[in-house]
Amino acid sequence: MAQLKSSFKNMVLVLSGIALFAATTLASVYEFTKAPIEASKVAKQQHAIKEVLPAFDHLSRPLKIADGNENMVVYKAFDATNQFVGAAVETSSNNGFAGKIVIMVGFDKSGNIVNYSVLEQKETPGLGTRMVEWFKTNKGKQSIIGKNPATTNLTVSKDGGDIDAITASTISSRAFLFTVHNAYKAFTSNKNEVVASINDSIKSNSIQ
Amino acid sequence: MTYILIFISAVFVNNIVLSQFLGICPFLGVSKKIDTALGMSGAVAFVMTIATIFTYIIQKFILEPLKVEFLQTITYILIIAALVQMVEIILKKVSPALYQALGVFLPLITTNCTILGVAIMVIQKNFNLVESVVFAISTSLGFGLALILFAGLREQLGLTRLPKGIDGTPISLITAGLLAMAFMGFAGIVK
Amino acid sequence: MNTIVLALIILGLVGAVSSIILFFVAKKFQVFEDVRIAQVEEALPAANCGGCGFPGCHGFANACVSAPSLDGLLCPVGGNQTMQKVAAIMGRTAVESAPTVAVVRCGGTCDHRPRTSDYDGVKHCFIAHNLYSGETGCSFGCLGLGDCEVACEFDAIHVNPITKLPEVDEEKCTSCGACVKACPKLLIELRKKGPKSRRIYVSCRNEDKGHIARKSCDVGCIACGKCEKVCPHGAITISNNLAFINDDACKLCRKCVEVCPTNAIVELNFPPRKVKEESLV
Amino acid sequence: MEKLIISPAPHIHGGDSVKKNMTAVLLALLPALLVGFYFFGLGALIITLTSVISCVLFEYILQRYVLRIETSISDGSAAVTGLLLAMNLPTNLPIWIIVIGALVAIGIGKITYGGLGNNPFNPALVGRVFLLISFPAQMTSWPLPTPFSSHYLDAETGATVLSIIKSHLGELPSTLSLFLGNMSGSMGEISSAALLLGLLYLLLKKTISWHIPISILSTVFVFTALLNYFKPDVYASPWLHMFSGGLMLGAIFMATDYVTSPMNPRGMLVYGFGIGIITVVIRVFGVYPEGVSFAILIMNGFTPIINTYIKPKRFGENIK
Amino acid sequence: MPKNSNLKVFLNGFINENPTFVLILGMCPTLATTSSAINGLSMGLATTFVLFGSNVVISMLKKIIPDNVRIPAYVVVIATFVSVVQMSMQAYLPALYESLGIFIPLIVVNCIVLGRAEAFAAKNTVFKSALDGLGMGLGFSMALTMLGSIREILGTGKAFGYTLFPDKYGMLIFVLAPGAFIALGYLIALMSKLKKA
Amino acid sequence: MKTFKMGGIHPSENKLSAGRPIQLANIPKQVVIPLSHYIGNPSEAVVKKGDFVKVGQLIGKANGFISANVHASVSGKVNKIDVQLDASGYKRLAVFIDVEGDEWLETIDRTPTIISECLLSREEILKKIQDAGIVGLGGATFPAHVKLSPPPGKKAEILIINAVECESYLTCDHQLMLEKGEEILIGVSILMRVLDVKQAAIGIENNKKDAIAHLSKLAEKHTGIRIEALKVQYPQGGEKQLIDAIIQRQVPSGRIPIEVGAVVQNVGTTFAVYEAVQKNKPMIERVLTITGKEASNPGNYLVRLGIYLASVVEQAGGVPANTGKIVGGGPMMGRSLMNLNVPMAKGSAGILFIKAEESLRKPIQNCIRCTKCVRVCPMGLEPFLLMNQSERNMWPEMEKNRVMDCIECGSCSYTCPSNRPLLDYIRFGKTTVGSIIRNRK
Amino acid sequence: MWTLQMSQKIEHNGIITHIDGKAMQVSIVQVSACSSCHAKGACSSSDMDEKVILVENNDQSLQIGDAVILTGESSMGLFAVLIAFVIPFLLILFILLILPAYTTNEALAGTLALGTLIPYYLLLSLFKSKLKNKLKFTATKV
Ligand SMILES: Cc1cc2nc3c(=O)[nH]c(=O)nc-3n(C[C@H](O)[C@H](O)[C@H](O)COP(=O)(O)O)c2cc1C
Ligand SMILES: Cc1cc2nc3c(=O)[nH]c(=O)nc-3n(C[C@H](O)[C@H](O)[C@H](O)COP(=O)(O)O)c2cc1C
Ligand SMILES: Cc1cc2nc3c(=O)[nH]c(=O)nc-3n(C[C@H](O)[C@H](O)[C@H](O)COP(=O)(O)O)c2cc1C
Ligand SMILES: Cc1cc2nc3c(=O)[nH]c(=O)nc-3n(C[C@H](O)[C@H](O)[C@H](O)CO)c2cc1C
Ligand code: SF4
Ligand code: SF4
Ligand code: SF4
Ligand code: SF4
Ligand code: FES
Repeated sequence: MAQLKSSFKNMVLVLSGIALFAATTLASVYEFTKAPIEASKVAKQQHAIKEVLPAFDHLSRPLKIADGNENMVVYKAFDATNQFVGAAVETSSNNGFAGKIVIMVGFDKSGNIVNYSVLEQKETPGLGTRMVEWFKTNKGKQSIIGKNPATTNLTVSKDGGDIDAITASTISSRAFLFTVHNAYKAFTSNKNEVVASINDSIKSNSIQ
Repeated sequence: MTYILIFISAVFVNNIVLSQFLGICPFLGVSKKIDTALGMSGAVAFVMTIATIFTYIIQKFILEPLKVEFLQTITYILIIAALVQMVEIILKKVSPALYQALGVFLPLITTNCTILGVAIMVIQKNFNLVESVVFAISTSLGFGLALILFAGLREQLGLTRLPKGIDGTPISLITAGLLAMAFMGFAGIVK
Repeated sequence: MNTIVLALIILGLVGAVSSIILFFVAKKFQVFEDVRIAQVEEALPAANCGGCGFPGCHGFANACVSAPSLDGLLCPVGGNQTMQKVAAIMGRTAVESAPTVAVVRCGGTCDHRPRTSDYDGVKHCFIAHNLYSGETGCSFGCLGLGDCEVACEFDAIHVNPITKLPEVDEEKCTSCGACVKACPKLLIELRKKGPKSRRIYVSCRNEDKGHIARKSCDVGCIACGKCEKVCPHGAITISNNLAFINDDACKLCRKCVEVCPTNAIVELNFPPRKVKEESLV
Repeated sequence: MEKLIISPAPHIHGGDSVKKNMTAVLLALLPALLVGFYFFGLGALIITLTSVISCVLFEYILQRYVLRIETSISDGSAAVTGLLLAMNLPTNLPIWIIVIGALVAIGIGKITYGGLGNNPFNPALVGRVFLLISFPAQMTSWPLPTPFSSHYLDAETGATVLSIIKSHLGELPSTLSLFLGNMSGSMGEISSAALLLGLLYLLLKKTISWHIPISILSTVFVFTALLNYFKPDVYASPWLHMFSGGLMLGAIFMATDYVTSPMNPRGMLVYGFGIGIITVVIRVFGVYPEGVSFAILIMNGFTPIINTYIKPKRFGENIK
Repeated sequence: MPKNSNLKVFLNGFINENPTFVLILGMCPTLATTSSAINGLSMGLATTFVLFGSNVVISMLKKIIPDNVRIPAYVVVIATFVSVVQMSMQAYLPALYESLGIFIPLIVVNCIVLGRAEAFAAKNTVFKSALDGLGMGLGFSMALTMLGSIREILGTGKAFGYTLFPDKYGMLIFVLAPGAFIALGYLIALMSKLKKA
Repeated sequence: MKTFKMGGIHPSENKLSAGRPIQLANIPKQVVIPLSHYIGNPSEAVVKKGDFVKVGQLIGKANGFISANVHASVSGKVNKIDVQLDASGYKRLAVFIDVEGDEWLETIDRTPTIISECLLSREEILKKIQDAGIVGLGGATFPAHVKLSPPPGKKAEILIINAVECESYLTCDHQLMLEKGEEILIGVSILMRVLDVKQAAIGIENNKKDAIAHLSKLAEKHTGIRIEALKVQYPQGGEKQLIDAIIQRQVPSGRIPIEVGAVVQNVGTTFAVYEAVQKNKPMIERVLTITGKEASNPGNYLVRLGIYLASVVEQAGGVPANTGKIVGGGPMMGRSLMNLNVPMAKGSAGILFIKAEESLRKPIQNCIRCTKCVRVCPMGLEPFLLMNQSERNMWPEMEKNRVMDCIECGSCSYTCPSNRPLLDYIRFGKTTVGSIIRNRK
Repeated sequence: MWTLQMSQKIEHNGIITHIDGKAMQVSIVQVSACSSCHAKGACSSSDMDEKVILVENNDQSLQIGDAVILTGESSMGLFAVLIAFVIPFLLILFILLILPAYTTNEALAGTLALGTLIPYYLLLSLFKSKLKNKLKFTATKV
């Protein structure tokens, strides 16, 4: 079979044909992967919430707070008896070494830090990125787990605080701790606010 | 102010070639003469800007409302390819002399990954239209800066005797590496 | 399913539109792109040496295709073989041109041509040539500083450190002529390679009168005229005190070689001579 | 006199040599080196020796065994690179890091490009910045100046003046002690007085011309003075900027490196201006407290362009 | 290349015409995605998939595509495969998808893909094109993995995440942009030397 | 003190023969008078084998615009007209004369009386200069009458006498000024008359204080002539540099001095003009310095043209044992000689013996881009770049970088710490670019 | 105050395809960035395009098929880039920067900005002959 000639008809037909074929393929793949993509997006956040909070049964609807430039989201957690067990706060900072840092911090009901999870950061690999683990690691004065920002000075020791900065990443550390501090502020100022209607809350067991 | 920050960021801090790794092929390929490098960055700036506007409109007013963002890659690439051709036709119609002069002066403008990359990046970064355009311009200026510096370095290296084996692509890459290292000094000027 | 329909519509449109654009592009930009150019270029050695007189192999291919005949077009690197291929592509015949090779017309090795001064400048024939006549008494002879060696893209000519004369590697020489242009003393000539690479030439360019030439070099041409007389084919002429053998007329009989009193005539690649050949006749 | 020597004119030579120039630089660095030894003691000695020896050794090994060309260690340029590298390092740096720095400086920065004269970037700075980026922790802990200290790795550390300015924490030393060099910092950068002495020597010996150092220093001075004038509480005084960090060392010894700086006075002024501006920008707006090294490397990148577009003043240029 | 045996076609991409070390193609993803061995490998495999798929489809379609729409038609095919990869990764390997970032969609403009389509698939049988795509892709993956490992080891002391030496001895620069250029520069020099030897 | 504005070097002066009175060189049995000089067309022989010639008789007639007459410097019989190797080993036509007695043309005034009066018209003077075959003795041997006839539309404003002698070792001009000061000043007035200028400046480097003092005193009697003491700096004697130093004007690229209103002549030339115009004596002899660190008897000699240099050197004590190189001229611009069997020519200013250990160049190293060559270049060029481009045959680039402006002073090569043969390559490039430019026209 | 180095020449090799009195057509091959690259066979970006350039014929000895070098001032190339790309691009930018004051509709703004190209190029086409005089190449035989 010889090569098709480059006539107008041929060109339009073939290219459109291929495009249509591509469209079909793509749309099918899209349909097929749509659900998993959504799921993985949701899972990431839910996973983070679950990780940073003490055991809970269900969550309140996300509470969005705008504090200056920082957007914060508070998720309150309740046990099966609708008792407040703590809250997860998603918050961010622009003071990182290379860009935005987004973290999720979980507090128990008295304000102690249960855990944190770094959702987004662009710090230097090997330096700033170590924040993902650093402030959880129980070594020297570096962990913030179990500390209460009300009683602990959550700044780096270089600035007179109680926490060891990541080696050679004071900038990232400062930004991180500052963000934790913000989260705590959001936590305290919203702690006593009455729970949004419980009907809206998300059941913890609905989260995989 | 945002525009200035976008500008500084794209030109110096996150230079498209030296820290984003896009457009390496022309960076290694067209950087032999300073003048051509200069002309090339002008041409790229233009193509990149109109391509960005086009794709931006398509994205925001067709793909997103219709929820077919998954067609992004394929539509962008087709649009960009067609656009480059259009520009050529128009120029040829408008002024053959101009078109000829460009032909003698510049290498063909091909769709390299920078143009597609920028079109995708402005969507990822959630820029609005003006910011996108500023970003596209700054990126192309950053590209031009890298290209021109590199053209200069290569002209100079051409007057020395390099060790065997390292000449050609290796030395270009190593030099680019050192240039990138120097540009790391701008880190943090803009977040 | 909605998505599929949308996708179909959008991509269909984009596809149709770009093909229409491309169609017009193709039409407007239609230039006579002779496919043979690419084919010819493929057949060329891609040395891009410019030896053919065109800017690079592409230029040559273009010229081959657009020229009315292949006469006068020769890729010196690829030689006749390549030209046959090109001709085949073009459906024409290439004129066979006799292969040539570079020869250096100076035999003044260190032994034959005593040095009378020491050059201590840049190792560059042209520069030395502009400064003075050279380290030896012969102002026509090779300077031995290797401009030809530098000019050769094919690693085919090298100055022998012992004789201080360049030697051509016949296998590698493509007869591109770069060395011919490079030599300030005009010593290099592209000569017919000859059957079985056999060549005879006067390896000297000294135009001094005989006695002067003799003083500066043992193997220089002294224009005694013996070779001119002995040559049965009239291939040798003497002008400006120097003999020259025309390679079109020379039949490689080697008579001149024997009579030359200074051994200035060189024969290459001949089998060893039988002693006293003529006495048998 | 049998055979005369023939060569093109000129027939005499001024007797200057690469070695003489390099020796002059080494001599000019001596005062600053001594101040370094005084304030940092053992550590200074160790890093100097390590750096110089490994630079020279690497140059020898790479030229001899890898490239198989004639070695050029006798011209002294590798020693200059080694010494300048050492002067750019904190004195509590472990030996293995210094050796890596020397390898990068000589290997990547110089020999890859064919050795002395061909490298587009300042080798010592390539080494230094490579280390800074690779080992930021070790490269940013500065021993406190302690006369004749016998500490090396375990030296007590403190912040440099520039990081104090940057983080607004801690007490700033007096300008005089800054000038003399009583502060934390890299081994050779602390004493502006000693470095200026070196400058004087180099200028007198005509090893370098004034254009580069003076244009850098004045640019930095003018810009920091302007900033300081408008916002004195935010931006430090120009004197502080002049006498702290690697500015003097950079302006006098590193930016003036022949190989990587422009080839004529006008170009040198532009180059110096560029270094000055970039230094201030990085110091004031960037994350690094110090920007001289980066500024010099960046302008090294601009040098070929400067050379292409800015030509020396030609004879007869002023006349139509 | 008419008489090449199939094996030769396949191996071509590894050594003789290795896209990275010899052809010097697709430098952008090569530099950008090799901050670790695993990233390099993943990018390589993603590219291999696209290369393989597009080579096969294009060699199937080669006769019916008119010359003038050759390039756009190839691009559509390639873009389709790229989008497929993109969506699948997003769905099933979200972490990896994020770390490879923009370079997944940019496979479209990777010179190797279009280059092989033009230079090989458009002229050869489906089977040969499949082998070529696979070989080229794996050659590319090999190179990326090599570069990734080198950068990861030098930069952090790890290889594929396994610690070889404490990361305080790692030279951070190799994980960053300058290190990418420098490592690749020396690697290419070394490879061409080895190839000659 | 006045000097030129950019670049320059100061090699050690080594004026070993300073103050040595000018001696007459012995006349050997045969002299060989070349019919050509470095510049211009060879002249045409007007005598033939067997002719008897007197001192001062025309033997070669100027042939073309830039060409000069040649006269017999001795009396005797023309032996042959044949080629003779010149200093660079290439052949030139020369007249071989077997010396017989010392019989001068009657028209030549050989008395020592100084004639200061000159009432000839401009044209008459020019004719005399042209007939006498006077060429510039400053090195370029450019025919003087050509230089003294400005092209139409151009007018000289000042005559500058080049008495700088900035080359190390050479002292011939210096000694000439001490011994023939008055004659030189008269020569200057004659030249001023020719050029119709009101002022003349004699530029002398400050290391010749005695000459400055001597001429200053004599100049008081001459209106319009001033002596300018100049800083000791090479190449102060370069025409463009000298003009810059004395009248602060810079001759633009590719132009000649007359375009800024100046005409420059060497002192020796001036003296020759005096002799030609006032004494009817053609150019048949000049002063030659024989010198060198190990020369047994450095000195200044008045040598007739065509005498083999070997014979003068013999008279001056022979070639020192430890000689590696013999330079004809000064150490910066002179040519190295293959041997001394070269006839004295109008352009020869000195013979310099260089010790064997100073003769060889040192090994070439990489350019360390120290900018020293740029700093010393009196023309504001970039020698390092020109050399690199010349090595790579980058002719168009060299042209743009003004290689044609190079005056070949050698300051760059002298200075380079890496011993780079800058001037060798620049000269190569200049030759090539020059011929490209010529072909273009 | 600074002397810019004399601008360099641009040169391009071409072949004469047509001669018509004083006018002649030279065809050049314009290649992409990767033109002379050894990998061009494998690389798509090594696109080639043949273009025809009209040149004034001042050299009688030139014939069809001759290889020539087209030369022009480099500044000419930069000027062409300026006219063809840089100015319209600044125009777009300018429109985009002022439009938000009147409309918040990005689609409109974008389309308008791109739309300004139409009058610009129309205007440009009016200057066709002017440009033609300014952008001239000379052909010399190699
Ligand atoms: C290549 C490189 C990357 C860096 N990345 C980070 C980072 O991600 N986070 C950070 O806080 N500092 C980073 N730094 C900054 C330095 O480590 C800096 O010296 C330190 O953060 C400042 O600490 P100091 O306040 O103790 O002086 C980086 C430095 C370099 C050289
Ligand atoms: C570098 C250089 C140095 C020169 N030095 C002298 C000098 O010392 N004395 C001199 O008379 N001419 C010198 N000249 C020659 C002058 O430029 C000029 O040719 C001469 O003065 C003109 O006079 P003339 O025509 O009488 O020779 C020198 C030329 C050059 C290029
Ligand atoms: C995208 C790309 C473009 C290139 N463009 C060129 C080019 O324009 N000219 C060129 O000589 N080499 C180009 N190269 C190839 C390399 O620089 C190559 O190493 C160089 O040509 C020397 O190759 P060789 O030593 O194998 O001949 C390019 C490489 C790539 C990846
Ligand atoms: C004035 C002067 C300054 C120098 N500065 C440096 C320097 O900053 N860094 C360096 O590695 N070498 C320096 N050198 C040494 C030498 O030039 C350097 O090793 C070359 O860059 C190597 O090609 C200097 C030399 C001189 C004469
Ligand atoms: S340069 Fe001379 S020796 Fe070399 S290939 Fe060409 S003709 Fe032969
Ligand atoms: S043949 Fe000519 S170019 Fe070659 S070395 Fe001899 S003189 Fe030089
Ligand atoms: S020889 Fe030429 S380039 Fe060198 S210093 Fe003299 S004028 Fe300048
Ligand atoms: S003087 Fe020598 S080393 Fe210095 S720049 Fe000039 S050529 Fe280079
Ligand atoms: S430009 Fe070729 S891969 Fe990026």
